[in-house]
Amino acid sequence: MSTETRQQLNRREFLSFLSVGWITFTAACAGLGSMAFRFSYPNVNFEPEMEFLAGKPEDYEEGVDERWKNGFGVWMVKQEGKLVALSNICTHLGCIPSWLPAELKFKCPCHGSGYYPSGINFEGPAPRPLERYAISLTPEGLIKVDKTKIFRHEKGQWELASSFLEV
Amino acid sequence: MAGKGLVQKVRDTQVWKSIFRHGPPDNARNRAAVVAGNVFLHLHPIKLKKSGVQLGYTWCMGGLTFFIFLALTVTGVLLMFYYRPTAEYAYNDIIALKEHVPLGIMREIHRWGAHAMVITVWLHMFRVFMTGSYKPPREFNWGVGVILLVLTLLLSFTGYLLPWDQLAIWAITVGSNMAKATPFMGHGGPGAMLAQIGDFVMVSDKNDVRFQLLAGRFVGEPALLRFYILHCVFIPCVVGVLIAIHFWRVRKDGGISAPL
Amino acid sequence: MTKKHEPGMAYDMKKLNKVFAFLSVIFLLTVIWVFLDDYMRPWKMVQIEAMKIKRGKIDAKIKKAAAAIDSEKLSQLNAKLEEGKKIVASRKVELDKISKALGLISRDLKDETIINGQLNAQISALTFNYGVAHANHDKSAHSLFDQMQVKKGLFAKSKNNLKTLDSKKKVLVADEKKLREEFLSAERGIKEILNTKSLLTQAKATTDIDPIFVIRNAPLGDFLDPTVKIQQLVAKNITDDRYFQHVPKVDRCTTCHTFIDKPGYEEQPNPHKTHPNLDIMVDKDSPHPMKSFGCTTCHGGEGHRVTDFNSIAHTPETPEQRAEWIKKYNWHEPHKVPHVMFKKSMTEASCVKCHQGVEWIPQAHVLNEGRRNIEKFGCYGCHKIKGWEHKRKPGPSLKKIASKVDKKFFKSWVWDPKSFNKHAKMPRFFEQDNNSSPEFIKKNVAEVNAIADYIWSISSDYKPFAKYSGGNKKRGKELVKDIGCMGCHGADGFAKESKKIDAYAGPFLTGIGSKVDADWLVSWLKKPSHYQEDTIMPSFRLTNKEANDITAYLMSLKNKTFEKLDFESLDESARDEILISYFSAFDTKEVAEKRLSKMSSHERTLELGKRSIGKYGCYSCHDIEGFDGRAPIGPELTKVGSKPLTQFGFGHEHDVEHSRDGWIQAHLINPRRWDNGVDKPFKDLLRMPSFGMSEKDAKSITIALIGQVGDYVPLGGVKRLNHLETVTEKGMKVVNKFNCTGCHQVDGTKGDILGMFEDDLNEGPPRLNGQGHRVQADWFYHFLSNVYPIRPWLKVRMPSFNLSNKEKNAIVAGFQAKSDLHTFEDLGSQVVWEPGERSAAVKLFKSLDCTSCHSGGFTSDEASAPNLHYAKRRLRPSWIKKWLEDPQAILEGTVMPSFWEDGESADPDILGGDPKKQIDALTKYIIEIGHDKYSPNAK
Amino acid sequence: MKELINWLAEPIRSFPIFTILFILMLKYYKVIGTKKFGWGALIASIPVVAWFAADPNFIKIILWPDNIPINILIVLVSFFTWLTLYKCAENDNRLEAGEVPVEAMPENREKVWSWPNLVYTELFAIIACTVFLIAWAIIFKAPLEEPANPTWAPNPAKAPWYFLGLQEMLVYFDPWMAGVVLPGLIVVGLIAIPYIDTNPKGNGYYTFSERKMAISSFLFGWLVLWVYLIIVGTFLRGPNWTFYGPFEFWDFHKVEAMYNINLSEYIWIKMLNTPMPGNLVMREIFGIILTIFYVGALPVMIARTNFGQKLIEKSGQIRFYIFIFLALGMTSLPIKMVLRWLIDLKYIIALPEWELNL
Repeated sequence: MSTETRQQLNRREFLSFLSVGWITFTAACAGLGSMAFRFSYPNVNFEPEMEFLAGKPEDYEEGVDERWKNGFGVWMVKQEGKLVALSNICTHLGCIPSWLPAELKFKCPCHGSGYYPSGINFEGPAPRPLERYAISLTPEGLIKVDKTKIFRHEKGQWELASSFLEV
Repeated sequence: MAGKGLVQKVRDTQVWKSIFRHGPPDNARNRAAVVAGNVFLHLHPIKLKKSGVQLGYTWCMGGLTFFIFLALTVTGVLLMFYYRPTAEYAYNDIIALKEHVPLGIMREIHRWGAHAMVITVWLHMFRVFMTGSYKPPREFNWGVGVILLVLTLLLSFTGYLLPWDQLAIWAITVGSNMAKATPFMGHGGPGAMLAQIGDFVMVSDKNDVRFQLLAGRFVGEPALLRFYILHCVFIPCVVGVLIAIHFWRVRKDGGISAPL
Repeated sequence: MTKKHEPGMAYDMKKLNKVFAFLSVIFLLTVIWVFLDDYMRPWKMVQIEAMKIKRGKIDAKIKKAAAAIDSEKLSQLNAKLEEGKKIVASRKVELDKISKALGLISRDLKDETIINGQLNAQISALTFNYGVAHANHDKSAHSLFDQMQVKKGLFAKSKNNLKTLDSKKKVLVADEKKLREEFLSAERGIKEILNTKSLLTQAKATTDIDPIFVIRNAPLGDFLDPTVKIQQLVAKNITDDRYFQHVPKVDRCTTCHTFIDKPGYEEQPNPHKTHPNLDIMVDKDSPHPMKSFGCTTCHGGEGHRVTDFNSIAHTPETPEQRAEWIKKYNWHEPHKVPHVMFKKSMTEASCVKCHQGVEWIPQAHVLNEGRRNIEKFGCYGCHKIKGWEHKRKPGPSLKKIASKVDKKFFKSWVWDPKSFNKHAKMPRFFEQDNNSSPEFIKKNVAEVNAIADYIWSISSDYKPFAKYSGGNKKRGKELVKDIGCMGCHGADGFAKESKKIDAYAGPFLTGIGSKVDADWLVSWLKKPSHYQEDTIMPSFRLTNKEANDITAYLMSLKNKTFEKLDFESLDESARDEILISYFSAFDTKEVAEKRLSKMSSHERTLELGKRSIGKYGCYSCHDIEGFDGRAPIGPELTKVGSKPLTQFGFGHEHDVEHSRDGWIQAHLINPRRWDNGVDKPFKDLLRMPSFGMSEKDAKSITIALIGQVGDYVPLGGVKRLNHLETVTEKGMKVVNKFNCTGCHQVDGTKGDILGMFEDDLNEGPPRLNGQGHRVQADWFYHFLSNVYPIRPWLKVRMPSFNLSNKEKNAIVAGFQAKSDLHTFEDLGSQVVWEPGERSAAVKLFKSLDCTSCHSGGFTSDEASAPNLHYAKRRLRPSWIKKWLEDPQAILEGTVMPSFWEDGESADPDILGGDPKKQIDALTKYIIEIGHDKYSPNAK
Repeated sequence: MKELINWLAEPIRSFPIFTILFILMLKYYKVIGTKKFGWGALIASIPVVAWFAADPNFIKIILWPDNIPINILIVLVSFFTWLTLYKCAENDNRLEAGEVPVEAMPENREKVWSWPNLVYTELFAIIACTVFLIAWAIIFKAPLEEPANPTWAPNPAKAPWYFLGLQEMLVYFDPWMAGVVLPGLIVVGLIAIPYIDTNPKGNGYYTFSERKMAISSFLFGWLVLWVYLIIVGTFLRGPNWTFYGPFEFWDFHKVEAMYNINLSEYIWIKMLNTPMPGNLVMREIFGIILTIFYVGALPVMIARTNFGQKLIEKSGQIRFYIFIFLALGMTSLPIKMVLRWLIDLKYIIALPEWELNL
C-alpha cells in the first residue's frame, strides 16, 4: 500500500467518524431544543370553555333564538337557510343589546345602536355589525359553536364557510 | 496628622493589602493597577483616548444603559420578594407595594427605570450611528447591540403584564395579537390556512406562536407566569450573556470608537 | 511500541473523533429515549381501546341506519336527480341570463354600498362636529347642520337604492332556484334519506386510525391538536385541601373512564363502563352533573393523577379483586396519598360531606342504615359527632333508679345486659377479650358493685302514685296488642321479630316482670312523665282498670334464668387495689395508701363507684346526678374519615385490613381486640364496650363514619336546604325523636306495627301520607295537645305525647312543608253558594249516601268513617276536593269509594254532571254543616 | 390658534409638515447646529411650551404617568439631535477648511488614564441618573389601573409606548405587516447597516457631509417614522384610535369620516364598471401586479438610474439590492399613508379569505 492510499483511507476514516459525531451531536442537540419547544405546549389547560353544543339544527325556528344568550352570550339566528351564532356584544361600547321581537331588531339599551336580525347595524352609534362566532355540525348531528373564532362582516368574513350553517 | 496616620495604618494591614494590591492611585503605576486589578473596573482599558471620556462625544448612554440594567436587576430581585405571579395575588401584591410595603417605591424606580433604559438604549444607538461607530471592525458588535436593543424592549414588554391590571393585560393582548398574525406560524396570519389536512387545522389558536407565548388562547394566568419567567429569568440571562459579549468586543475591537 | 503524537498534542486526533462519535450516538439515543419515555402513557392505550369500542357501536348503528334506508325510494330519487339535471341543463340560456344579471346587480350593490358607507361615515362625523359646535355655540354649527341635512338626504336616497337592488337580487335568486327546482328537490330528498347514515359515517371517521390520526398523536407532533389526550373536569365549587389553601378540584378520571357519562356502554367492563344511576349521578341533567361535581368528590382518590392505575389510589372491593388487580395492573397498596379511593360499596360515605343537617339522605340506603345504627347504638353518646350533639342521651335516666329496679337486677344487668334481654341496647363491658382473666373479673365485679352502691347512694326518692290492685292478664295482653304498644316495644309472642334497625324504640318487654315492681309499672303506664319528665314514652290515657290489666300481663313476663343469677359481692382487696392505682396516679404509693386508710369501707366503695362511672362513661348515655356537663368519654368522630391512618392503633391484629374502614369495622365488631397480645395494667385497658354488632351493622356504621371527613366544601358546593326543606327536616327530627313512624306511615317510612294489620291496613294506625296538606295547621296543633279519637272504630290509640310547644310547632310546620304548603291558606270557611248549588249539594250528599259510613252526628249507626261535622276545622278544602276526586291516589286501599272515577260523574243529573262542580258543591256543603270546633271536647 | 394646531396635528397634515421640517433640518444643519440657534430655540420654546401647558386637555395627556417617558424622550431626542447637528456642523466646517475633525485633534487623541478620568465620568453619570430616577419615582407614581378584566377592554387599548409606533402602523397595515414583517425588517435592516454602508469615512467622528446618504435615511426612519409615530400614537390617538388634536378633549363619541375602499373595488367597480371576478387571484390581480412591481421591478429600475449605478459601483450588486429592498420596506409605510389619505385606500391586495391583506 502506498502512503498516498493509506493517507486517503485515513482521511476517509477520519471524515466518517468526525461526521458521524457531528451529525449525531447536532441531531441530539436539536432534540434537546425540541424538548424545550414541546415543553412550552401544555397538555392540559384550564381556560374556560369557549365551545358549546347547541342542540340540533331542527331545534331552531326561523328568526332569532335567545336560548343561549344567558350563559353563553350567543343569539342563534336562522334566516334564509342559514343558521348563525351572533355575538351579543354591542360593537359600540360593549353593552348587551336586547332582542325586540315586535320590531324585529336588536336594540342596545346603552346608546341606542340598532341591528337587523342579521347583525348588520342600521342605527345609532355602532361602528360595525355584530360579530359572528364559528358554527359547525358535529358528526352526531349537533351544532357546535366556537367562540374563539370570530367572523366580522366588514372584513368580508361572513362569506367564510364556518361563519354559518346551511340548514 | 493622626487621621492620616490612621488611614495609613489601615492601608498597611494585611486585610487591606489582601484586598487592594496597590497603593493610592496617584501615580501612573497605581492608576494602572486600580483598573487592571479590579474585576469590575477592568472592563475598562487602562488608558484611552481623550475623546472617549468626553460626554459631548459619548453621551455616556451605553454606560447608563448598563447601569440601569443593573439597577433594574437589583430592584427587580427585591420586588420578587413581595410579588406572586398568580391571578389571585399579582394585583394585590402590587397594591401592597403601593400601600404598605416599606420603600415600595422600589416599584416606581423599577418601572421608570425600565422606561429610562429603553430611552437610553435608543439614544445609545443614535450616538453610535451618528459617530459611524458601527463601521469596521465593529460590525458584529453593532449587530449584538441591535439584538440587545430588541431584548430590552422585550424585557420591558414582558414586565408590562406583571401588575395584572387593565393596562397590563390589554397592552399585552394588543401586543400578542400581533404574534397571532405571524405568517404561517400564527393562526390569524397569511398562510396559516394552507396548513390544513381535511378537518385537521394544523395552525390553530391551540398551537400557534401566540399560544406558545401565552400558554393559552388569551392572556390568562399561564401567560402571567410565562411572562414572569421570561421577564425575571430567561431574557435577563440572555441579555447578561450578550452584554458580556458586547463589552468584550468593545475592548477587542479597539475601545470606544474614535477617528481612525 | 509507544505511539507518536504530533507535537503539542496530548491525544491522537483520530481517537478523539472516535470517542466523540461514540458519545454523540449515545447522546442521541438518550434523547430519543427521553421522548419515548414521555410519550408512552398507559391511558393512551385505554383511549385507543375506547375508540375501538365506539367504532364497534357506530358500525352497528350504521348497519341499522343502512337497513332503514328505503332503497326503492332512493333509486327513484336518483333517477329524478338525473332527470332534474337534464331539465336544468335545458334551461341553460335562462340561467346564464340570470347569473349575468346577478353579477351586474352585485356590482351595483357593491358600488352603492361604498357610496352608502362613505355617506354614513360623513354623516357620523358631521353629526359629531355639529353637536360639538352647537354645544359650544360656535358659528360653524349652522353650516354644519346644512351640510348634514344634505348628506342625510343623499344617504336616504342611497339607502333606498340599496333596498331596491337588494329586493331585485332576491327576486333573481328566487328565479334561479325555481329554474333549478327539479334538481334541487331531488338532491334534498336524497340528502334527507341518507342523513342519519352520513352523519354516522362521519362519526365513524373520527375513530379512524389514519395518517392524520398518527400525525396528530405522534411524539412531538402531538402539540398540534392531539385526539388522544388527557380529559379533565374542574369542579369550581369543590376544593382540595392543600393545607395552605383550598384549590378547585381537578379530576382527570374521564381520561380512561371514557364513556362514564354516555349511556349505551353499561355492558362494557371498566374503565369503559357507563356510570350506574345516571339519573342521579354524573349525567348533565342529574342533580350531580359530572362537570360541577367531578368524580373524586364522591369516590375519593387522587383524581388529578393519570400516571398509571396506582397513582389514582384505586381501592379494591374484595380480596379477589385485589388479587386480580395485582395481576392485571401491578396494583399495590397506595402510600403517601392524602385521599385513598373509597371501596365501591362505601362510596355513599361521601354524601355526608355536602348533605349536612338532614336526617336521611335520599337514595343513600346503606349510609342511612349506618346513620340509623349510630342513632340506635347511641355512638354519639360517648363520641362527639357534629350534627348529633343535641340528641337525647341514648339510655334512660338513672336519677331515680333505686325506686325502679332492685340493686341485684342492676348489677346483673350491667354485667351482661343481653342475658336479660336479647334486644338490649346497652352494650357489654365485661368478660371481653381483654378483661376475662380471673384477676380482672374480680376487679370488674368490684367496680360493678361499687357503681351500684354509688348510684343507689345518690338516687333520689320516688314514690309511685298508683298502687297495683290486680288485673286481668288476658285482657292486659289484648290491650297491649290493640292500643299500639307494639309501635315502639316488642315482646315475645307478638308480631314477627323486626329486622328493622330502628325497631324497638322502647325496651323489649319480655322479662319486664323481673325488672320492675307492679306499683311502679302502673304509675308509669298511667303517666310516664311522673317518673321521668322528659321521657318520650307517651300516655295512652289508660283507665285504672286498663292500667292494672296491662300491669298484670306485663308482670307475668318473667325472666326466670336471669332472676336466678347471683351477683358476686364486692371483694374489698380488689376494691382497695383499684383505688390505690387511682390515688397513686399523682402521688407515691405511700401517700395513696395513707389516703386510703383514712377512708371508711363505705367511703371507699362509693369512691370507686364514682370513679368507675367516670371510667366507663356511664354518664354519656344515662343521666346521673353529679356528672352533668362532663365531656363524653370517647374521641370525637366528626373528622374520623380524615384521621391519618397512622393514628389508628392496629396493635398486633395483622389480619385486619390496613385501612380506615378496615379498622373501624373491626373495631365496631370487637372493640377490645387491639389489646390482644399487649400486657396492660387494669386501669389502661381499652374500655369501648361490645355492642354485639353484626358485620352488616358494623359496615353500615363504618360507611357513615368514614364519610365524616375534614374536607371543607365551599358553600357553592354543599347541598343547601331551601326554606321548606329546612322546616321539614326540623319537623322530621321531632317525628323521629318520638318515633311517630313506629305507628304511622309517613311518606314511605313505616313502623312494624303495621305488620300486625296486614289483613286490613285501615284497622291500623292512620297513614299520614300528605298529612301536611290534609289537615289544617291550627287543628293539627290542637290535636297534638288534645288527642281525641277521630276514627271511633279503631282499637289502636293515638297516645298523648309529652311534647313541648316548640316540638308541636315543629311537627305541624314540618308536615306542612313536606306537603309544599306555606302556613297560610284560604280555608274557605265562609261558604258562598252559586245559585242552585246548595240544593244540588244536598241532593248529592243524599244520593251518595255519605252518612252510611260518616254516620257520626247524623244517625246512630256505628260509624266507620270520621265524623263530618269536624271536617270544617280539621281538613283543608283543597284536600277534601282532592280526596273526593280520587281517594285511592292518596291512600291506597282506603275504604272510601271513588264516586267520580275517571272523571265521570256518578249522577249525571246533578249540576249537569260536571264532576268538578259536584265536588266543589259537596266540599262547600261539608264546610257548611261543620261545627266550628276542633274536636267534640273542645270549646 | 388652538384649532389651527389641532387641525395641523392630524397625521394627514402633520406627517408632511414633519417630513418637510426634517428635510429643512438636514439642509440647514449648519445653521441649526450652532449654539446661538440652540439657545434661541430653547428660549423661544419656553413660552410656547408654557402656552401649550396652559391647556387642560394638553396638560392632562402630557402628565399622564405612562406618558412621562415620552416627554423625556422628546426632550432628549430634540437635544441630542441638535447636539449631533452641532457636532456635525463643527466637524464639517473643519473638514471643509482642510482640518481634521475635533475628535481627531492631537489633544483629543492623547491617551489618558481610565482612573480617574473615565471612572469618574461614569460615576457622575450614574449618580445623576440615580438622582433623576429616584426623583422621577417620587414625583410620578407608577400607573395602576383596575384589576385585569378579560371581559371588558378599555378604550383605547394601547400597547406600551415604545410599541405605539407599531400600533400606529396598524391603522395603515394589517397586523402581519405592522406587527411582524415591518418590525422584522427594522431589526434585520439595523443589523445589516454596517454591511451595506461601505463608506469608510466618518468612522469615529460626527460628520454629515461625508455620509449624507446614510445619515439622512437613518434619521428619516428614526425621527420621522419611529419617534413621530410614537408621538402620534401616544398623544394624538384616543378612544377607538380616533385622532384627537393636542388641545382636544377625548370625547368618546368622536367619529371620523372614514370609509376605506380596496384597490380591487376601485378598479373593477368604479373604473371598469364590471362585477368583481369570483376567482380570488383574478379579483386582486391589480394589487398583486402592483406589489410584484414594487418589490421586484422597482429595484431593477432604480439600478438602471444614475443614482443606482453610482451606488452599485460603490458597494456592489448584493449590497445595493438589499439596501433598496430595505429602503422600499421603509417607504412602504409613507406610501400607504399617503394612499390612504388621498384616495381612502384600504388594501392594495385584499384577500381576507387567506388573511392576506396588504
